[in-house]
Amino acid sequence: MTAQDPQAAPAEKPVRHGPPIVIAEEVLNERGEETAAQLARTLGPLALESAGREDNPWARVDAKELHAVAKECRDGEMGMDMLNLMLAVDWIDRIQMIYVLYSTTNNRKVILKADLPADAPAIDSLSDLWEAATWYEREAHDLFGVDFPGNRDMSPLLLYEGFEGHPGLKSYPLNDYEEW
Amino acid sequence: MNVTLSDAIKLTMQLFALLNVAAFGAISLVWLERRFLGRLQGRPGPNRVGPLGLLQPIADAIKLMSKEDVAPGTSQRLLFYAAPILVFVPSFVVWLTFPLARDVVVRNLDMGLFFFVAISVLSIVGLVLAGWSSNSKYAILGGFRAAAQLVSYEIPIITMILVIGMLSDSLDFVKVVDAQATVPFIAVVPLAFVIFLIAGLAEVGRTPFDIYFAESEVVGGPFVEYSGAHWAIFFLAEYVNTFVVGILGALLFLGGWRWPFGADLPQIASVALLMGKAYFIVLIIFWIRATYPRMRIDQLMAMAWKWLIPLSFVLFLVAAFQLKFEWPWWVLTILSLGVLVVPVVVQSRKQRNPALALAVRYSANAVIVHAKPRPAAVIVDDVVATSAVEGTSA
Amino acid sequence: MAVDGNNDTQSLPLFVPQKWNREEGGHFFHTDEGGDVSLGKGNHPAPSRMNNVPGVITGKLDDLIAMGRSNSLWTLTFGLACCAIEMISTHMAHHDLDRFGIVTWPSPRQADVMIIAGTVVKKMAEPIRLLYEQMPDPKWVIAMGTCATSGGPYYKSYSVVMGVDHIIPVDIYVPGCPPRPEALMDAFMKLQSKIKSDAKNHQIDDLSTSSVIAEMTTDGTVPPANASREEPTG
Amino acid sequence: MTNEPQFDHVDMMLNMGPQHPATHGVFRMVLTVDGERVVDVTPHIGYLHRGTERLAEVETYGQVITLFDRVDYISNLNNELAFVRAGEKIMEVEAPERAQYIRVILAELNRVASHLLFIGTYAIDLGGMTPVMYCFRERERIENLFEHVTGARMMHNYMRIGGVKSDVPDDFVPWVRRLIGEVRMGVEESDKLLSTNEVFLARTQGVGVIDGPTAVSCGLSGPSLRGSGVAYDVRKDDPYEIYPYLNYKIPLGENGDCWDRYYLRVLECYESLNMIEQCLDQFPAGPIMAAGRRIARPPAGEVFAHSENPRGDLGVYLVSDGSDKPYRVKIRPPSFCNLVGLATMTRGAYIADAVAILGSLDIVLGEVDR
Repeated sequence: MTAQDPQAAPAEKPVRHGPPIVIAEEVLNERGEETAAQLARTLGPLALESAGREDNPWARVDAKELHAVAKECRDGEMGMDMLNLMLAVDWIDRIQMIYVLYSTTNNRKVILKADLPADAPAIDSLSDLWEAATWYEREAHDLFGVDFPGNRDMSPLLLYEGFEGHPGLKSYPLNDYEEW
Repeated sequence: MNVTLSDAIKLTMQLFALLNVAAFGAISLVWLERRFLGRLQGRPGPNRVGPLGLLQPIADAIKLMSKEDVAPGTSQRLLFYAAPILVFVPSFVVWLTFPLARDVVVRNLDMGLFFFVAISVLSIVGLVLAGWSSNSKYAILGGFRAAAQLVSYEIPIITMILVIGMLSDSLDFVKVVDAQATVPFIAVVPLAFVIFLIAGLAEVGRTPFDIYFAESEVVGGPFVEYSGAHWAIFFLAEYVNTFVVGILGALLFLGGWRWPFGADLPQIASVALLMGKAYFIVLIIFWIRATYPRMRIDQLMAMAWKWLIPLSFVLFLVAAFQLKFEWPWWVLTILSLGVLVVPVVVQSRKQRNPALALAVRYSANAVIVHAKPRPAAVIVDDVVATSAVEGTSA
Repeated sequence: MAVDGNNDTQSLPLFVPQKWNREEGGHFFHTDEGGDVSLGKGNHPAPSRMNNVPGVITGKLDDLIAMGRSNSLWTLTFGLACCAIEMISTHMAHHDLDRFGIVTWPSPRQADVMIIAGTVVKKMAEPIRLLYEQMPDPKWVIAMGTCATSGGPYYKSYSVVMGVDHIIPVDIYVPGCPPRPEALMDAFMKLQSKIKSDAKNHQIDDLSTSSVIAEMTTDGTVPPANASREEPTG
Repeated sequence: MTNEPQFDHVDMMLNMGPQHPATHGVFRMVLTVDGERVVDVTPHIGYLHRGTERLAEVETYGQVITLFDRVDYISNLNNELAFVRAGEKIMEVEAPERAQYIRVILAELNRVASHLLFIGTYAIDLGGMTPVMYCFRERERIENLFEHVTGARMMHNYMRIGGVKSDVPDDFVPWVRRLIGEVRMGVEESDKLLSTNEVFLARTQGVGVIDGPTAVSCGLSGPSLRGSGVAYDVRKDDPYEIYPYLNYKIPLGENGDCWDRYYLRVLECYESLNMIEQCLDQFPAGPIMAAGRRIARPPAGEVFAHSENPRGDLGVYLVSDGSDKPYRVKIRPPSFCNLVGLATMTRGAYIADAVAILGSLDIVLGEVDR
C-alpha cells in the first residue's frame, strides 16, 4: 500500500494499488429531511449542489454569495445563531471552506460549503455575523493562506511572525524522522 | 549621661539576645507554616531534611545565601539594595520594647506601645521603594498595592492600641499586662481583638490580604526582581512581622504572662506562657491562610474604610466615655458582643445551610433529561460473541 | 563520560556529541557573525580551574552548601503541556514533593530548577531561553517527558523543537509520555545526587551562564539574546 | 456592578506572559491597564501549536487516537470518544452495547476528574491553597482506576473505532461503586470549603458577566455557555452512545458570571456520578468489539460528529479519501472558542478579575493551540 510520500510532487495522483475506494452513500434520516427542506427554502436557487448525512444536510454555495446566504440562515427562518465550526480543506486543485452552523433554539445543524481557487483563495469574512468567526478566520489564514477581507486583524494566531509558508496545505513538507 | 563600658557591653549582649529571639522565632515560623499547612492539606510537609524537617529552613537559608545575587540592569542599584534594609530593620527594632517576662526586656519605655506604632510604619517605605526601584511593571503594581493596603490598615491598629492604652491607663507594656491580671482584654473587648487581628493580617500581608505579594496576579509583587540573599531578607522580615503580630496579640489581649496564673510565675514559665499564646495566634493566622482565597483590591479598601475604621472609631469613643464617666467596664463588652454576634445570628437564621440552599436553587432551573426505555439486549447475529477480539488494530 | 578533570585548557569545548558537529540540519540559532549556536546536549559543566590546585583544601564547606542547595530546590512554576499535569500532581498531596523541600515559585529570580514539562514549540523557544537566562546561578534544568527530550510523539511536526537541549543545557532527562510522578521524583533524587557529586569536584562554583554557553558554541562566541532565528528547512 | 468608567488615558501594557502562574499553561494576555482597571485584552496563543491536525493526515486511524489523547490532556477519554465516534459514523459501524457502556462510564469519570482539576486550579488562581489538595487526592483515586482498566494514568489509547481495546477487569463494577462514594465525599468537601466562602463569593459573583446571545455568537459552549442560561448540551441535543437511556439534569446558570460557571461544574460532578451509577446498574455483558476489518479503511466521504467534552462541544470533522489515513481532520476545540469571549468579559474589570475570568473559562492550551 503506497504511503502518501509528502516529498513526491502531489500534482499527479500517486498510482494506487489496494482495494477500490468505496464512496459512502449519503442518506438523510427524517429529521435531516426536514432540515434539508428548510435549507432548500432558505437558499433557493443559490444551492449549487446539496446532500446530507443523517441529520446534517449540506449545500455548496458560490463563494461570492456565501456572506448573504449565511446572513439569511442566521436571521431567517432557521435561526442559526451559532457558527459551530469553520474549516478549510485543501483538495490540491481547490480549497474548500466548510461552515457548520447550529441553531440553539430549534437544535438543527447545517453545513455550508464554498470552493475557492487554489492559487489566491479569498472569501468574505463572516466576523460581522458571528464573533466566533474572527479567530477561525485568523487560523485558516495562518494554516491555509485563505484571505478574509473584512476581518479586523489578520495577525498570525497560531504561528509566529517570521514563519514562511502555510503548513496546513498538503504541499508543505513535514520533517522526516532523523535518526539521532 | 555617661554610658559606662559595662552598660554598653550589657546593652549589646541584650540586643544580640533580642536579635536571636526574633530570628529564631521567624525561622521556627517558616518551618511551622509549611508543616501546619501540610497538616491541613492532608500531606506530611517537609520531613526529609533533618528529623521532622527541622533543618528545612536552614537548608533554605544556606541555598539563598549562596545564590547569585542578580540586580536588573535598568534598576537604580542604590535604592534597589536599600529597600530590603528599610523593610528588615523596623521589624527588628520593634522588638526593643516587647517584654517577654516581667523584667526580661531591653528597654521598657513607658511609651512602649507608641514606640511600636511609630517604628512599624517605616516598612511601608521599604516596600514601595523595592517596587519602584526594581523597574518592572509587576513590581510597581505590587508596590502601589502595598502602599495603599498598609497605610489604610495602619489606622485601625493604632486606634485599637489606643483603646488598650485607655483600658489600662498607660502605654507601657508591663503595665498593660498587669492590668489584665484578673480578666484579659480579649474578654473585656472582643471586638478590639477581632479588629486587631484583621488589621494585623493586612499589615503583614497574609491571605486574604496578600494582594501585594499575590502569586497569581502580580507574581511576587515588589520582591519579583530580588534573588538570593536580598530576597531572603524580605522573606525573613515577613515572618518576623507575623511573629510580632503574634507576640503583640498575646501581650495586649491574651494577658501576656499574667493572666491565668498571676504574677508569681518563674521567669522561664512566664516566657513560655507568652510564647505559647503568641504561637496560638500565629497558628490562627496560618489557618486563615489555608482556607481563604485572596480579596480584590477594591474590596480590601472598602473593608478598611467602610467597616474597620468607623468601627474602631466608635469603639474608641465608647472607651473614652467609659474612661471619663467611669462607666462599668462591661459596657465595652456588650457593645462588642452586639457588633460581633448579632450579624452572625441574623445570617444563620436566614440560611440554615447555605450550600444546600444553593444546590436547591440551581437544580430548580436545571433541564431534566428523561431516559428512553432501553431496547431489549438483542445479540446481533453477525457480532462475534467472544469477549475480547484481539488483533483489531483499527 | 566523566570529563577529564585535569586538563587545564579552558578552550576545550564540553563533550559535544558527534551528531551536533555536522554542518547541515539541527542548528537552531544563527548569530549575525555567521557562527551558529548549536547547543549540544552539554550537560557536563565546564572543567573547573580549581581542580587539584595544590594547597587549596576543599571539602566540608562545599558539601554543606551542596547539602543546602540540594535540599531546597525551588522549581519555576512553568508547565507547557500534558507533563505539566503530572508535574502538578507530583507536587500535590498524594506524591508530596514538599517533603524534599521542593516548592514551586512563580518568579524566575527565586527559582533554582526549571522543569520543561511538555512540548517545546518554536514560538515558545525564545521565552524559554529568556527565562533560563533570568534565573540566577546555580541553576538546573529537568527535561520532563519525551517531548522535551527529543520532540516525542510530534517528531514529524513542523513547529516543534526536537528537544529542549537545542535551546538550553539540560541536566536531567526524564523518559515517559507523560512520566509518572514517581519518575519525576526519581529525577529530583538524581538531581540532588548530581549536585552533591558536582560539589565534591566543585565544578559547579565557577559556573556562570555566559561561560557555559560560550564553551558550547563551536566558535566560542556568546550569542546575543535576540539571535536572529532562522528555520532549519529540513 | 462596576459602573462604566471613562478611560481617557491608558497607563500600562501589562504582559501576562507565556510563563505566568495564573495562565493555565502557555497562554499570553496583554492587558492595557489604567491603574487597576483593564481597558482591553489581546490574547496571544500558539505557544503550544504542535500541528496535530496536519500530523493526523500522515498517520493511520489507529495512530491518530494517540494524537487525540494529547489534544485536551485533562479529559483524554472524552477526546478519544469524539474521534472514535467520527470514525464509526463514517464507517457505519456500531460499537456493541457493553463497549458503549464502558466508554460512557470512563468518559463521565474523566469529566469528574477534569472538573476536580478545574475547582482546584480555580481556587489557586484566587489564592486558596487547600481545595487543590483535596481535589487532586480524588483525582489520584480516579487515575488509579484508569490505570487499572486502561493501563495508563493519562494517555490511555483505550478506545478503538468499533469498540474498546480490551474488556474491563472483573472487579471493575465494585471498584467503581466504591470510587463513586469516595469521590462524591471529596467533591462535597471542597464544595463546602469553597462554594460558600465569603471571600470566594465576593471575588466571583458579578464578575465577567456575559449574556446568552453574545455568548452564543462568540461560540462559547459547555459550562461557560450554560452559565449564561443557554441550555445547549450535546448529550441532550444530539444524544450519542447510551446517553438517551440515562436520566440526568443539566444545571443552568442565572446571570452568566464567574460564580455560575464555577458552580455549574460542581453540580455537573454530582450529575456525572449519578449517571455512572445508572450505567453500572444497566451494565450488560457481551462482546466489546464490533467485527470490523483489521485496518480501518472507511469509505471516502465527510462526516461531522461532536460530543460533550468537560470544556464544551468537542467536534471532529473527518474527511476521508478511502485510504487508511484520514485526508483531513479538523477539531472543534471548545477552549479555543471560549477564549473568543474573554475580551468581551474582561473589559472594565480589575486585573484580579482578569485572572478570575480566565480561570472560570477553564481553558486547556493543548486544545486551544492543537
